[in-house]
Amino acid sequence: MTKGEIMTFANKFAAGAGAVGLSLFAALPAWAQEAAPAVAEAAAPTPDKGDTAWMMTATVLVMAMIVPGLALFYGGLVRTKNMLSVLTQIIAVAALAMIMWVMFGYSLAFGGDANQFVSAGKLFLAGVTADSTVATFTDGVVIPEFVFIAFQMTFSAITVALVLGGLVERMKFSAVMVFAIVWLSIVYYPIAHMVWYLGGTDEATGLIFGWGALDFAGGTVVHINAGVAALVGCLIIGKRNGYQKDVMAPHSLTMTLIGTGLLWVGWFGFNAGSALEANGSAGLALINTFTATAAGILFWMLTERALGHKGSLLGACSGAIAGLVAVTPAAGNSGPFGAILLGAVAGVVCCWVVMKLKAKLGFDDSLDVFGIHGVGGLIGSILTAVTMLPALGGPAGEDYVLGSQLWIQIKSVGVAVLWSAVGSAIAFYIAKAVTGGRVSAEVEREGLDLGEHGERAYNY
Amino acid sequence: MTKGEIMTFANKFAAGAGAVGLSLFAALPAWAQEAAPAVAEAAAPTPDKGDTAWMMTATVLVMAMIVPGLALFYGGLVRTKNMLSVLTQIIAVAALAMIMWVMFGYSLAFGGDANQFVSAGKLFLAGVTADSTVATFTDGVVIPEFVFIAFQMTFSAITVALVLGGLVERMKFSAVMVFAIVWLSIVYYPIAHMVWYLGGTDEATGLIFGWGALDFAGGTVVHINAGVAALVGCLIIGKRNGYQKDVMAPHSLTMTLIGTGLLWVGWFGFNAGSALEANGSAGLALINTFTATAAGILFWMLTERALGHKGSLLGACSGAIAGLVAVTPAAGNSGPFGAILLGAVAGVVCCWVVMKLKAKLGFDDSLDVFGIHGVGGLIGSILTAVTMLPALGGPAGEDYVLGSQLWIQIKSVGVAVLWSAVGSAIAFYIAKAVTGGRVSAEVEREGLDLGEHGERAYNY
Amino acid sequence: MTKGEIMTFANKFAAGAGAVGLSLFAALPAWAQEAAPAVAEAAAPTPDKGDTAWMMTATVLVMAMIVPGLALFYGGLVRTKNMLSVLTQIIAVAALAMIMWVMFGYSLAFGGDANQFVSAGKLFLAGVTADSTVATFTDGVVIPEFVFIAFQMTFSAITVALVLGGLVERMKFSAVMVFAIVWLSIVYYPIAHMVWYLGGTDEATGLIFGWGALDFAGGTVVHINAGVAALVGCLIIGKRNGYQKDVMAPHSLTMTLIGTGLLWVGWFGFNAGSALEANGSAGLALINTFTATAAGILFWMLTERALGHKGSLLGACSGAIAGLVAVTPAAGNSGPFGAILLGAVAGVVCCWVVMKLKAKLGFDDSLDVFGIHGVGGLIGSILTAVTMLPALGGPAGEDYVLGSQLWIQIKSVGVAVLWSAVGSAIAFYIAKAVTGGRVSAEVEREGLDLGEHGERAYNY
Amino acid sequence: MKLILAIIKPFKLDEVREALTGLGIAGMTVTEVKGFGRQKGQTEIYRGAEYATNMVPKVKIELVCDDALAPRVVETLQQSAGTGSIGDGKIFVLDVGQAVRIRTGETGEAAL
Amino acid sequence: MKLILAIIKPFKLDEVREALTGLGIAGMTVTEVKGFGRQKGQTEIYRGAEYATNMVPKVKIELVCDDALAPRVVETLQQSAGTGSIGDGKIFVLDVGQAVRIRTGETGEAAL
Amino acid sequence: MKLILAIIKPFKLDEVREALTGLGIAGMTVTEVKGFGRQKGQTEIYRGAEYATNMVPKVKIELVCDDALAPRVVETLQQSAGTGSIGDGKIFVLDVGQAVRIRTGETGEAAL
Ligand SMILES: Nc1ncnc2c1ncn2[C@@H]1O[C@H](COP(=O)(O)OP(=O)(O)O)[C@@H](O)[C@H]1O
Ligand SMILES: Nc1ncnc2c1ncn2[C@@H]1O[C@H](COP(=O)(O)OP(=O)(O)O)[C@@H](O)[C@H]1O
Ligand SMILES: Nc1ncnc2c1ncn2[C@@H]1O[C@H](COP(=O)(O)OP(=O)(O)O)[C@@H](O)[C@H]1O
Repeated sequence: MTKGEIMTFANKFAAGAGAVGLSLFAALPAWAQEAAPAVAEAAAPTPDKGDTAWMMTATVLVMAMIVPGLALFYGGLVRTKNMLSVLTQIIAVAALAMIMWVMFGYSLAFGGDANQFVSAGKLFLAGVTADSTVATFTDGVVIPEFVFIAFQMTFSAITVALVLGGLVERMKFSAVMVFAIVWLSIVYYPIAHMVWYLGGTDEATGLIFGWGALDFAGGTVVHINAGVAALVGCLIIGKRNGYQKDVMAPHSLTMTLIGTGLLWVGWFGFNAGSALEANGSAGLALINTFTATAAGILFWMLTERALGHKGSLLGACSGAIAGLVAVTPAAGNSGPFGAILLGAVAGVVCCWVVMKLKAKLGFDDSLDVFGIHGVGGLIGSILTAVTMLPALGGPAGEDYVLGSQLWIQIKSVGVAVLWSAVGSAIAFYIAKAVTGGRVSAEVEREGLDLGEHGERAYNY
Repeated sequence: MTKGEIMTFANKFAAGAGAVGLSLFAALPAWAQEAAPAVAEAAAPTPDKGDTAWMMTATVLVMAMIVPGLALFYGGLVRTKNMLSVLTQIIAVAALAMIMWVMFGYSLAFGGDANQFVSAGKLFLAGVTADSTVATFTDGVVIPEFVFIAFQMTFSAITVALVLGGLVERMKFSAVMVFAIVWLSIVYYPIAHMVWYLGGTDEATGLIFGWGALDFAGGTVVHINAGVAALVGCLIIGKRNGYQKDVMAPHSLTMTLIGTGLLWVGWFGFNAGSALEANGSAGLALINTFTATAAGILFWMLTERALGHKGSLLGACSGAIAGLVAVTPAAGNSGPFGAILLGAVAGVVCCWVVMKLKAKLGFDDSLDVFGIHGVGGLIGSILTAVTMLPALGGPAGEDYVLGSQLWIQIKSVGVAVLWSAVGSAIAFYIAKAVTGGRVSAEVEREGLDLGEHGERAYNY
Repeated sequence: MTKGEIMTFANKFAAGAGAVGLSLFAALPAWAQEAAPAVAEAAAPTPDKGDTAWMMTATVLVMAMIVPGLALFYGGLVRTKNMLSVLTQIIAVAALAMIMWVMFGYSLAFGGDANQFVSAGKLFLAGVTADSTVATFTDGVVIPEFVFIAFQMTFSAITVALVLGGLVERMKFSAVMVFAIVWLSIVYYPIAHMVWYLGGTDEATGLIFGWGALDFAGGTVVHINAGVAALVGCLIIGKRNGYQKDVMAPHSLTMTLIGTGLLWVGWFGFNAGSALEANGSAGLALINTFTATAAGILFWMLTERALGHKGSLLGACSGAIAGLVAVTPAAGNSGPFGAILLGAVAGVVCCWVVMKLKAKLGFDDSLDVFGIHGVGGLIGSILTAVTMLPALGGPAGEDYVLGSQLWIQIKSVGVAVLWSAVGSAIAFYIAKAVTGGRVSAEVEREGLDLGEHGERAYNY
Repeated sequence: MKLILAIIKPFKLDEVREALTGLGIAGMTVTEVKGFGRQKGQTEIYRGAEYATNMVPKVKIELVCDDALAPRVVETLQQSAGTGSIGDGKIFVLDVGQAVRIRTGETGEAAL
Repeated sequence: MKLILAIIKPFKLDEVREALTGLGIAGMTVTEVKGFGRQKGQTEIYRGAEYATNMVPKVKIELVCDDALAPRVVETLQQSAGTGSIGDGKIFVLDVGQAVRIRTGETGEAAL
Repeated sequence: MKLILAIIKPFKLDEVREALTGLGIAGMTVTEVKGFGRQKGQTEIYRGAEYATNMVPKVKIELVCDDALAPRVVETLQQSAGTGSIGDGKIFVLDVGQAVRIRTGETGEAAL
């Protein structure tokens, strides 16, 4: 019952839009219900092996985004003495998220009809076998459920890992683990359900999904969510000692470049995989994931120039991520030039937020999770309503109304921000209460690598 | 005639098991023979492009495991002065294995019916064209033979490269090359044949395969085999000078983390590719390759805590590999929670072997190839009989008898250990006789990079 | 109208050759025209999802070749103080090439019939939707046009990035960007058109394509082209200060190894993706991309020994690239042993050129783009005529005439060399005129990282 | 003139430099060193292999000043580098026979 | 004997070494150091965070020679290391009481 | 007090430190340096470009002790650092005017 109907909707809507770029993330429940019986009639469909091949590949690509991708991207930006702590936190938190996902995460997010905020059913993947399938957005097209579970598993793992960028160089490893358990449970799973779950009734369909919000690959679920959590976290955990006084230059931009490259490479799985099929919509998401990123790189560097600095590699890498974040909700909901627009706007705005605004506000969102994922996610999620327009090469049909879609996007973003902010605060306070939250000042000075893990990153 | 029948078996068996997770590696020859005629009747099948796409992807993923994956994983663990020697040995030995594979390796392992220990035929790939196909485990499903050859080629390359981890920082480059030639010829190709080849008659079928042993992706062929070879090798070549006295800390755990990530990423090709199709069984292997690894990471770190240390990044990385190794034979022969169990057991046991037992025994298996691949492979290969149980979410049918399968697994492991031990000893003694085996004490002190390759890894 | 006919030719030709390894890059226009009507009759074909899955994967793999692949390969070879400048140039130039490609690059190369030197039409991808398809080499087989555009986009991006290896450690960032814009416009797009575009008439078909030249994956378009451009560029921009006097040892061969590994891994997408389908021809290209590379590695190292040096890691890495370059035009036009031959010849010749000849000529092609990509590309492009021979396991049909094909290959290479040389000279002179070309001597001494980008690669 | 050679804790360097600048010191030279002394290093463990480093990272300051200033430099150093805990380091004072500024060839105290 | 301690610009090292070898100097010891002085370091910016390093990379040469040679060593050093621009560095000369060659146990000037 | 400045082969450091500890030496400071002398470095080749490094990695020990102990320190150093092959290094001895322990402010031999 999970997604049988979504595709029906997608098809109908897509008919006007040229069967392009329509994601399951944009459903009008009314249509869906009407169409449901048609699905039931069909014989149990078997997965197309091309779709299965692509979705397995996409899943592996998202894995590459986490370790080594994100681990290196973040790790390169901290000081040598904290390198291992970043790497350890990311791999451990990802592992935790994977175990939690098969235990109850998938259940809460996609397990079956319950209410608008969470799912229920399939606890411990009960009843799922290698023969189980889930529907995609196209009528009669399914993929193996284990592949879908694994694909979505990687999303939950990378999202919680992203949050840690705001808290590096000071948070206890135990605090990170406690935070991850609580946060995934009360923030990630509900938001994933709200944005992506279509139930059998309005009451069981995710709240935001029910509104008809567009989020192709996770602008709200992943990026706004992680960005807000990091902001809340860095306010609760506090600044690093010596922030804005000591030299805290990245210890290896080479590692950050490798991480950027692997994030970009993996993001094709993230975005084009979110089509759930190897089709033209995935192809569109693919090319957009090139053009938006390219624009992000160039426009961040141009903004650096405009602000009186040199175009830098860290700027290029940051711009790439900003572009990738911004195109995420729009990947299949935009043409290649709409994607360039998104990348350019995100490149300019995020650069300004990170280089100018942040210093003024004075919070220590250490690796700019809010500045890039939060802000980039907001830009992408809201502007997706605009890139849908055929005038910009977008795939919207004739009956598409910009104003109302814009309003839906803004409302959705608002709910995501609020839910994430409150839930994250709870998660961080619990982590602090249970573990103390921060390492001692001495460990912070000597580095978390030795203090928390008893190792040194480099022994040249 | 290679594998036409395997799938028939697989199908039948799978019927009871829900068509899940059944690999060609688990055949009962009697069934196979009975079913053979049915295959002959069918018109020559053409490969499904989805299968071909996935198997090419899987092959590329296994390549990523070797260079840069394994090269970095191992390289990061040695001292700076020996970094390049590790990288060079791995890339050169892999290249050698590839050339040998198309010359006579494929022939000896899968070339055609001969006896229970080796194949014969297709020397220099005679007769293989882009139109040639090999059967998979499903009736009537084939993939291009060149793709199968390439996929299996990567397995031989990574296995011999794995062995080198026991011998780093002291073995001559020439000795490594001689060892590789002999070892692949007398150890790897025969074991691959014994475990994975189904011939037209009982007498031509691989010995272990004939017994009906389960080895989805190479627990015996790759991991036990490499682990035992490394152990034998480090005893024959001897300890590093200064072992257990000098500081031999890893020179860059960052590199080891990158290697771990790439090994994990590539292992999805290794495990899910071993399904030879893009289907539900591959999907199961995929998700198991997430959960077992995640469990390995967390349980190794917990064991470190239990032993009174801090949870470390090297522990997380080691646990990841232990989990990956353990789930390899079980990838499609287990449910996601069976995989967690395997990962957890391997995490705990390998950690204890490496951290406690090894120090007592005093041999210098430098990078713990035996401790992780050997021990993890043993755990996985034997427990696969257990994870098959439906009670644990495994895909076994109703007529599955745990006790007898356990016995088959143990017997198979015993043969693999024995064959590998004897063959490896021969290979190492030949390498020693021909080249001297070890570098001079002075080269060992100054580092193999300068002494053997005339280069330095870093010139910061 | 783009490629509908190519496949027809391919089919016919391939019939004799066992339907193997025939690429669109080998067409006889006369046949093509005759066959064209047959295509027109068929109903609009829909893409096979297996092909789409593979082509998306292949595109992602080529992306991995650029960042992080090529960036690290080149970056590791320069001095620490110039590391970031190399990384920045490569990511920025790739981003630029992507934006240019969707604006007018695709138009000039593949946009529609115009003349033998460029295409016309589809400016700003006008008219391309997620439903658009392009033909592959097989009758009636198509893939989504967005996927084809993205795949070809990565080729243009990596080619211009390759050129930069000849100019590192001295060229202004602004000069690099200006050069890239001009060079892609007047050199890359025309050559891509000339080699790969089949139009509706002889007059609209690419000049070299019209001759029937074989270039499976870009020996002329990518490698000879980049090699010649780098040579011309290093002569125009001049040597690095201190060349052949100061120590200019690679700052991190570890990075170069990572880059090599990722280039190799990605090259499977480059070569096997050039089949445009997930079929036996792709499988052949896949296995050749293993064997040629392995031979390149071993033969370069053997040549080092023959020249009186030690076999080195940099040698292994260089040999891998030489082998990959040489097999590129031949990937589907050769058997696995023909590929070994190509790799071996390229390994020996490129090693000699780079280690002996270059020092005598005294030009500062800093990272040996000409010595490896230029020379390796020449070897591969010309010898492809030879590896086609069935006697060497190649896929040529009975009517294949070695002599005439050799002549076609030589002619084609000649045109590519000439066009690239003249066009590159123009592009470099324009870049020099507009920006000054080189950084100041002081910036060159202190390093381009600080001077051009205001950052430092490492802060250990 | 005196060569003042101080071995201090690395994280104190900025503070020390500021204090010395306050004294009018215009230059000094800093080296990363490893110190062996009463302060013990931390223990690292890699897969069970324990390495107790008895070498602790320190920073060495070399500073030449005229004889008159030397006592105040030593005092300032001692105050700004001190944390009161073991491993704070040492200051040694040596005589310098001659000083030359390479750029100008000035010698003696004018060279500092 | 004298210990000559020179702080110079890193890219001048080769030139200086050649000049000193010309004088008959058979050995010296070189250390990478950071210098603090009149010369200012370059500014680095990472996502808006500006770090103006006041530490400039320098190379320190330590060289022991007999008293007679010392003035010429200083002179040669000054000439070969000089560029005339700020930050060229300093030369300090100290007295050495004793020198020993570890390999042979030779002492005094024979040890150099 | 004396400053004993020894340049030795890096792999000898542990042995030397143990020997000196045996003498009762409680502290020393160690720096990674490059030595230029009779011992030649190894040749590296990168794609045909040969670099013969004439700089050999060495370790420098700086150790201050009271005058009485100095001869025995020198002797111990020479014995424990020697291998008898070229490049074993040198020991230089300089006078130290003053020593201060930063933590306590103790001066003179009490500071060591
Ligand atoms: N005799 C010595 N000669 C040279 N350096 C010394 C000597 N003793 C100590 N040091 C340096 O001073 C540092 C601090 O000394 P330590 O004994 O640990 O603590 P404290 O300075 O508090 O007595 C050491 O790490 C070492 O670098
Ligand atoms: N008083 C000093 N003691 C020790 N080293 C010094 C002193 N003054 C300068 N130096 C060293 O000399 C270098 C050059 O000095 P600086 O003042 O920048 O220029 P200049 O040598 O041209 O006067 C500094 O970077 C520092 O390493
Ligand atoms: N005159 C010198 N002043 C300072 N250091 C020196 C001097 N001569 C040699 N050294 C140092 O001692 C090391 C060993 O010297 P070398 O001439 O190679 O061998 P040996 O000590 O056996 O004579 C050199 O690498 C260098 O670091």
